[in-house]
Amino acid sequence: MNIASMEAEPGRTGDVAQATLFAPVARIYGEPMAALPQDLYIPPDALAIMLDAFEGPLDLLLYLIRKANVDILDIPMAPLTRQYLDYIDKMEVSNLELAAEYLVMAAMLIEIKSRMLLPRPKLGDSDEAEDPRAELVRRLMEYEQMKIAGQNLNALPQAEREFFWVETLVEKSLFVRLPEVSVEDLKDAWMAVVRQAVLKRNHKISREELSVREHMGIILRILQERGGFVHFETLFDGAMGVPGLVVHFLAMLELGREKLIRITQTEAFAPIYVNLRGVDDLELEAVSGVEQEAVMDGSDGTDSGQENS
Amino acid sequence: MEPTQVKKILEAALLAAREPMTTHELKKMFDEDFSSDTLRKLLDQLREDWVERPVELIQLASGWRFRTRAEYLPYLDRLNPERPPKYSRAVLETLAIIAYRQPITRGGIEEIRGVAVNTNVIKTLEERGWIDVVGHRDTPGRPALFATTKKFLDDLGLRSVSELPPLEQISQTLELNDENQ
Amino acid sequence: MEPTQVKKILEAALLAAREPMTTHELKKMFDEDFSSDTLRKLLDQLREDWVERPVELIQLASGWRFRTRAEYLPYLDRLNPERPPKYSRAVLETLAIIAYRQPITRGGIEEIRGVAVNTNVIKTLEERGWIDVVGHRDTPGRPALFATTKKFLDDLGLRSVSELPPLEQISQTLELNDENQ
Repeated sequence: MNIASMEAEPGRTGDVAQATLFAPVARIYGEPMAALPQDLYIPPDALAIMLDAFEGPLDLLLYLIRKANVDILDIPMAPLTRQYLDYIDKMEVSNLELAAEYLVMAAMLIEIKSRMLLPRPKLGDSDEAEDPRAELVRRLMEYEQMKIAGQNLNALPQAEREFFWVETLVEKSLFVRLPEVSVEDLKDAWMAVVRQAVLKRNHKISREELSVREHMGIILRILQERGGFVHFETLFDGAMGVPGLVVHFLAMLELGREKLIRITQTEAFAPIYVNLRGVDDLELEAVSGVEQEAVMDGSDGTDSGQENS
Repeated sequence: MEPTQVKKILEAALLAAREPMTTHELKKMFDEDFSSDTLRKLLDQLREDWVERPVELIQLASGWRFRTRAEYLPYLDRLNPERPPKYSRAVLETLAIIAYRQPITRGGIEEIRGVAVNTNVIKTLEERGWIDVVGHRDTPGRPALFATTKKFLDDLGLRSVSELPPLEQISQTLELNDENQ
Repeated sequence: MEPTQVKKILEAALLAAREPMTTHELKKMFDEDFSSDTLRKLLDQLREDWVERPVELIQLASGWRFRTRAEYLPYLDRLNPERPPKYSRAVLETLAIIAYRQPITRGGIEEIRGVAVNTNVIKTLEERGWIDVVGHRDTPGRPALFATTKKFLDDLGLRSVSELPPLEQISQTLELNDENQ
């Protein structure tokens, strides 16, 4: 097969394929140019577009070779070089700025062509002689491989082109992050309080069983929930165990001492009732002026030891 | 087109949208000329379909959008943790005093801290569900008695108040610190 | 925590994610210490759950992410009349050379293409976040070595470079002609 004989007639199907390879389509003198011109006369305007169409000398060479449908491993150097140089000449005549690579390639083609005419030196011991075209063929094949790879990559589904990422709205304001407090923080805060109190020296920091304090809260909560007078016994739960019961009892006494509850027993061995000291008491006081209450309320709250026991 | 198919297209568009979408915009996807009413009905159905899911379809002023449900935000928050907010010293000290001296009145807290307790401090702790009023002291004004709640214990990982660092230990640490000074 | 609840949290996070998420990241949301295997299984189940839906959960180079299914593109396309820019042949060839021959210097790319590589070509790919400099060749001038990024793989829906379309064996004569005849 000879490139010179491959000056293809217009309308060949291969050109359609070429056209898709060499988009964009241009208009020259009002005529659409869907493919590269078949003959070697190319209008200067078209030449400029052609130069854009090719990605370099390798691309141009590949075009010539593939258009001629010749075996890339057995490139007919003479016609290929002639055609390539014709293109280059046309470009130069038109004063188009030609990338230096095109000229380098022209020199390379001429060199290969001339070496083809000379007897080839043997490679080492083998009978095979080095083909002057070998390097060019390797480069052409590698380039073509990458050219096709680029097209294949472009064919892959691409984000924001063939598919879109899902991204639902996250409204931060819907979630208020609450401060975290650790036991350590509490301890530090308490120490700061105590330190300050120590500095002021007007406070006695007693070493008190915390559990008594907790049980004071528990008792108050129960009394509040049930309301009114509550049987003393029902405030104790056997499940608390002996230490629990003792703490609970101490809490009850402490509540009495702090005048937060009232513990009453009308006579010996009669049921003991516990109730919150609250509004009712105040009302009661107002009506009947219970003496004891008045006395106790008037007291300074220090250990009197005489309160309801 | 089948309503199910229309709904799927709406779903795809809304899930991928970076901004809320108006019914006017959504209509552009279809050749058929849906009335805004029809579209609106389909969007309502779509919202129903998503009721059990972790994101919800909501209608905002500027259109429709899928939004992550609030209850999943705490998990998402862990992906890009911001520095957690902190309670002020006043809040922490008040909390400590209530924890260690419960039940206690506001006056009691003020006595220990030596300064007045801002109402907001108490409110903050009450709203957090960490303290509540367990009774009233039988003194003039009947001041409320505050105590820590079960939620407080749960949130701090305690089974009971007695699991708080014992005061004795604190006092010792304090004495030690004082000696070192 | 119930697996259904775990899956819902994963779903919420993945639907809201701005980037693909690794199992390592997803784990951060839970107090429980799931093995990567357990998580992986739940993610596979989640993917199954979404099979009939207009969006799909896929595994990419840098993790898991939801994306719209290809069949909804024609509809979604009508929402964005601005088509994303088409890359020139120079950009595509350069990208292919970097993808298949990475890491490679600009000189290496120029050798294969037979022409100088325009700075804009490299810039276009860098700005898309598809390539970056991974080192320098220890030769005079210490030229930069380019490689493709995870984002490149993510944006093409790939898990690794090995999932790139295999390079074609170059035929001795043009097959394109054969196909058209």
